[in-house]
Amino acid sequence: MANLIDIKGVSHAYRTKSGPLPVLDNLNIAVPEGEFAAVVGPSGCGKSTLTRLVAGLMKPDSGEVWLHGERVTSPRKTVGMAFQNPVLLEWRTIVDNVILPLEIVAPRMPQARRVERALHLLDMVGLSGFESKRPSELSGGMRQRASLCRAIVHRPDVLIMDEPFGALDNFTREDLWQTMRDLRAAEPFTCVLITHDLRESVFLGDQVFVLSGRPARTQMVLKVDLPADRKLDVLYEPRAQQMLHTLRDQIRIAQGRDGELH
Amino acid sequence: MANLIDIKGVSHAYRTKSGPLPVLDNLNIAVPEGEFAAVVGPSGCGKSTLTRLVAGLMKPDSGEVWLHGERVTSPRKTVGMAFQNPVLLEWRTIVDNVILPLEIVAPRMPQARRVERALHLLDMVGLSGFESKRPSELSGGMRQRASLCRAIVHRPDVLIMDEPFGALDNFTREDLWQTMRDLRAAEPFTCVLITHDLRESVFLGDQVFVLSGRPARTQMVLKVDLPADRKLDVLYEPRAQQMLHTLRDQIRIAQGRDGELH
Amino acid sequence: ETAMPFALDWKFEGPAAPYFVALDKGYFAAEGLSVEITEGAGSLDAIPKVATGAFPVGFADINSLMKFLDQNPGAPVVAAMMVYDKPPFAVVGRKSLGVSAPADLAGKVLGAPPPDGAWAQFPIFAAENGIDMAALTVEPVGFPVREPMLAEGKVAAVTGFSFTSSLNVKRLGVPEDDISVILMADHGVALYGNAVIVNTDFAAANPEAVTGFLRAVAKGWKDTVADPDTAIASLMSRNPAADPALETERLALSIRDNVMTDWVMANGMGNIDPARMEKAIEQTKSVYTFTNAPDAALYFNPAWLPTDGSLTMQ
Amino acid sequence: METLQKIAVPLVAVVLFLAAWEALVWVNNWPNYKMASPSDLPPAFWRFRWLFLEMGWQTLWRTVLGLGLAVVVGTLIGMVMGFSRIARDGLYPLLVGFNAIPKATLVPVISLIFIGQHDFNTVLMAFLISFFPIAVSVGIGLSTLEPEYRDILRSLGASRLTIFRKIALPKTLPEFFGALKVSVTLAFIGTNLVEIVAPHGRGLGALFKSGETNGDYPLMFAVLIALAALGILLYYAVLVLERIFAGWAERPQG
Amino acid sequence: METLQKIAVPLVAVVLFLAAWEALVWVNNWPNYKMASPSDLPPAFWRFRWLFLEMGWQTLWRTVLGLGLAVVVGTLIGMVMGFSRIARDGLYPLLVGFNAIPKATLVPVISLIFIGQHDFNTVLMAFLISFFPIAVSVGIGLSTLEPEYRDILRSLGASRLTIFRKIALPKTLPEFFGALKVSVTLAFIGTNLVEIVAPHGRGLGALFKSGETNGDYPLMFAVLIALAALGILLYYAVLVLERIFAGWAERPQG
Ligand SMILES: Nc1ncnc2c1ncn2[C@@H]1O[C@H](COP(=O)(O)OP(=O)(O)OP(=O)(O)O)[C@@H](O)[C@H]1O
Ligand SMILES: Nc1ncnc2c1ncn2[C@@H]1O[C@H](COP(=O)(O)OP(=O)(O)OP(=O)(O)O)[C@@H](O)[C@H]1O
Ligand SMILES: [Mg+2]
Ligand SMILES: [Mg+2]
Repeated sequence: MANLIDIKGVSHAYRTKSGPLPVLDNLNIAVPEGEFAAVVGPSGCGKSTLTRLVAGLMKPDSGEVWLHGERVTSPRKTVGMAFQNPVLLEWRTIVDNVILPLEIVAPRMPQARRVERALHLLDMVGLSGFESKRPSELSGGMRQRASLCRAIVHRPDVLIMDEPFGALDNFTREDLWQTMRDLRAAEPFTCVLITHDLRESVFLGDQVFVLSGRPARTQMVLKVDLPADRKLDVLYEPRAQQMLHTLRDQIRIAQGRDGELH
Repeated sequence: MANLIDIKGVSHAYRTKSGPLPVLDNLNIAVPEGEFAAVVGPSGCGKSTLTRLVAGLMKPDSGEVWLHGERVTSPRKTVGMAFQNPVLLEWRTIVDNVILPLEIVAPRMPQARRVERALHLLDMVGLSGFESKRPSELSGGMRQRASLCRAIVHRPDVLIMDEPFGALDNFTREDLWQTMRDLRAAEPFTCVLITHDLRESVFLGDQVFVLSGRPARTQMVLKVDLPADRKLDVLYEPRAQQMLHTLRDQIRIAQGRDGELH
Repeated sequence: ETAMPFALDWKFEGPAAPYFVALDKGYFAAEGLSVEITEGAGSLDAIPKVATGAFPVGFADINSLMKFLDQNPGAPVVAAMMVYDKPPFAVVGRKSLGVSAPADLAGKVLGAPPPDGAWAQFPIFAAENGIDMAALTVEPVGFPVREPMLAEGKVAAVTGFSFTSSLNVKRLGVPEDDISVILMADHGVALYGNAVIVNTDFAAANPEAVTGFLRAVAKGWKDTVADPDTAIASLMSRNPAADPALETERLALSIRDNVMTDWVMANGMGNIDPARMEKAIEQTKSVYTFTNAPDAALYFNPAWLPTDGSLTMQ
Repeated sequence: METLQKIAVPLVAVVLFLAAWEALVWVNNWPNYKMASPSDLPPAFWRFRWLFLEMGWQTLWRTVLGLGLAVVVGTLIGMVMGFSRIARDGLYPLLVGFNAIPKATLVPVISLIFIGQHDFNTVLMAFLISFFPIAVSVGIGLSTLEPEYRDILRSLGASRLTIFRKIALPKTLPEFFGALKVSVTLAFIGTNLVEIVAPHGRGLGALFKSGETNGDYPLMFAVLIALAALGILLYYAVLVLERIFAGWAERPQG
Repeated sequence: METLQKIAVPLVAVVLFLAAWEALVWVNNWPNYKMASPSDLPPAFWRFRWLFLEMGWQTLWRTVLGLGLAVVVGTLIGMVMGFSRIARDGLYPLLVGFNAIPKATLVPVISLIFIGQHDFNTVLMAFLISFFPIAVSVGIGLSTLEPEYRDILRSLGASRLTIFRKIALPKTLPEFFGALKVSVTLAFIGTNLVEIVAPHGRGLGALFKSGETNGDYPLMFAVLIALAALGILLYYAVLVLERIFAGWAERPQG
């Protein structure tokens, strides 16, 4: 079993008052160890649902999710998760929010070392100086960055990120792409990244999965054969431009507007 | 007084435990009636703070905010606001969330007409079929779209939008750009749009204000002299590409990384 | 030494002084008893305390005991020594409002708390004195407002315990000579009052202890009658916030009206007159429906009374 | 299925409780005057069935009226405390002090002031004893309301009252109903206090007292159970309201 | 400035209240037995100052102990009810029924079962009367916790207990403290009920009773005021805890 994350024929429907709402339809996604999978798809198609299934927060109606060669039936400690809506705990300072996973995963770790690691990460995302503020004293983008730190503070094997850079301006975002790239080189992890930024998916991903509209199916898988150690310039190379073009077309199809003028 | 929105020399600092944090520094923004002002700037520079000042939710430490020729000291009914973090009320269905401003602004309006208008807007943003769901049954992007409907349901004169399309995929976003353009043509309003998408600022804005890093000053104002009735293609025209290039450079300066390689 | 905790029916007030006298003067100790006296919240609180065996001896109203034994036949509790030969059930009225004798009640407003012990016996009192219940207005008042309403003249008389209500009314500023205390026992009501009650299981096992206890109680009463001030001093050491003058008065009233009656002076304290008891049971039937056949022997047992003359009050 | 569970679970719980009680009394061989057992109660209920109905009704309507007052006044006080920091600082100590006073001791004072106004006194006491939890919960709901919620309406120039009605109140409804459940039980206690301490011969408290004077322990326990049953009845009424108005708040436990 | 206000406002409120009370008595010309006025109280306090100290201490420690128990047990019950829908459906009616029973009527039963254990009985009653609001607030806090909050820790495989400790409990702390403020006042009532109904000669309740038998109305009112003062004292202790642990929750009122 070469794939660290293996989503096999997963289907899921939400039970709502007006009947079941099918969201995922026989979805297949396989991510080998150490690879980075970017997932793109129209709004409301089921991407966040997918992350919850991989994290073991929900069980699929049918199909299986495998992680590390084990079937996922409940959450596990080696997963780090950045939620789409970054909920920070108002009763904790920013640094204490970032530390939280360490308190669960590494209860014996001395507090000083936890704080040290958290401060290091906060510095990386440009939040030094804000470590002892309350979440409500941060801007939207700053909260998202803090939430990102919380997702990776415990060096998870598997990182699941749901539009982690959505509230950021272009440059901060590109900075963080590079940060992610460097982090991966330093402490390898396997990653699923939900995004709606195609450039992001190409820059960070080893594969890009395009999901169709709700209910989501795997509509297309794009292998990104760019060097591992990419610079931002790579996006302006013809190969990347070609991929972006393909993806744009695919998404248009996913949204059922093939043939429309963009 | 030709300007419907006039922000004159506004400065503001948050009082935090570790002393005052200056956020806005002598900011000047003027928006003539019917025009669309896009504001871009680095994450955490003070954009959301600016929207709260314009809406009268906060008072600036110094400087003045004028709306409709009146000095803003408290919120007013003719403003519509889309918050960066779209808080929907869990105890109301989506359509009832959208209706909310009408209950305040137009207490006499018959419920049926309110619902009709709300459903129309929900349809425009691609949410028909979800009107009687609870907010927690919506995806992140769908909530943002519902919040957008809530901001405009009462046909405000002044619309303040704080990254209203942040959680949306490219195509949904471009759809909504066009929706905004059409809405403006049908029911004119004056608008301040915070965004981190430069293409968005050029497509929708009549002027683009670039804010510097915290504390934010007006670093540059770009007049967007494109036709009012723009098509998406306009962004690929050399004029627009030139503007985007200028803006990108400006933002790099705003982030204090002038000269760095992008 | 036998432990005999003693459950009083009420708080540490004047009429409780004799037991503290017995304690302080070592009468209990002389009988080989170690006694601890506990406050109570009414006869209905003291009876189950003794019936469950938690307290071997207690102090309670025999009329309440009768009902208790009727409802809970076989409960191991019985009265062993009558203390209030005349019960304190009374009608307290104001002369200025035209109430000084039973007959005056006709046409007047009578304040009575529904669960009041004296009110429960009022029908007997009315029947014995030819008072037409229909001719008087009964105002159901709460305990807390009973005396104040009399003081304010909102009612002409109230039912209550003689040494409680009369003193309360006096404290509220009604002149003493305006207060009329009509003791029901003086007007045809044959009922007995409070008695020392014992747990029969305990008494069967320790008959001498019970007899010794009763002897000490009698001595306490005798000493108290002779020297009320010392008795009140004994009481005050247990209830420091009490008002000694008031408690002295209360004690004097209970001695005069309830304990040292003519019958007791003649026959000694503690026993009962079987004929009067029969009459009392008959009268009770008019206010309470027995579920079992009443029998005086179930309620009072003189077997443990000392016979060495210590009950004589002369 | 779910409805069945909703009915079955409470029933089973009550039955289990009664069985445990019966067993406790049986194993300890306690006499009635120590603790009556459930099997003693049906005869008591049957014998006094008309009294139970009449007295139960007396107690119930006074309690509900007092509770209604408590909801209105409690909400008002809570609003004042939630909106104004000064009111909060000033009122809280007074309210806490007032509430720390055993209500039993207030009964005489009240019945002296409003002599003979039995109904009024009883309703007043039910109100006095039960408004505090409601005031506290409304006050806390307001003073801890996240600004994001408030701003939705504030940005439209809505009045404080409107914000309260449309945002703060619905948002705190779950806690409000929690407080109401506490208040329901307190209101019953208030009604009964008056019926017991300043007896006017009406209500279940009076029935309890008459059981007491007659040494009829099963009757006394039967009254207590009747009170509990009335409390549960009112609780389910609150529950229905809660399901209607705050059903959205309950979250799946995953 | 702000600290000054925090001290001045409650003080002014108390003084205003006392003045209003004095005026009420004065205007109506009420006699002491109807309502004593504040000016009657200092002599009563002075005369019995040692008793007040001793009895007040008796009442206080029992109340605090009972309250401590109520916090622990109430939190546990609340957790059980918050985590399990079945437990909630089954326990709520029982708890509501139990709480609707006037505790005054339970005192005799308890003192018969645990004879002579005065301290135990008193603490037990303070506990019994005050745990319910805490259980309700913890239960509601848990059952209405937004899934987003829970998922932060759930995604790490944290246990329910950990989620409770790190997320649910801190998040409901404001409501928990609100419930605690209610419970403080109830616990006082519980302690005093025992001291009044099953007198054992200790505590402020006993002092009240002796004031009652003596017709010493100023003393009775003085005891009530002393109780209120103790309640306020404990309230401020709770307030300090609240500021420390839940100060984050208070939001500016704009
Ligand atoms: N309530 C507050 N109290 C204290 N500081 C605050 C508060 N709100 C915002 N700030 C600070 O003010 C600065 C500007 O915040 P603001 O939300 O206006 O930024 P922004 O430009 O909207 O950022 P973003 O693009 O990330 O949303 C930030 O540094 C933030 O830490
Ligand atoms: N708890 C829920 N109950 C019912 N329906 C839900 C629930 N959560 C999500 N849905 C529905 O499932 C669909 C997919 O939701 P999901 O959040 O997975 O979308 P998404 O791809 O993440 O969208 P976005 O890009 O807007 O975040 C949506 O149509 C939404 O309405
Ligand atoms: Mg999503
Ligand atoms: Mg912002």
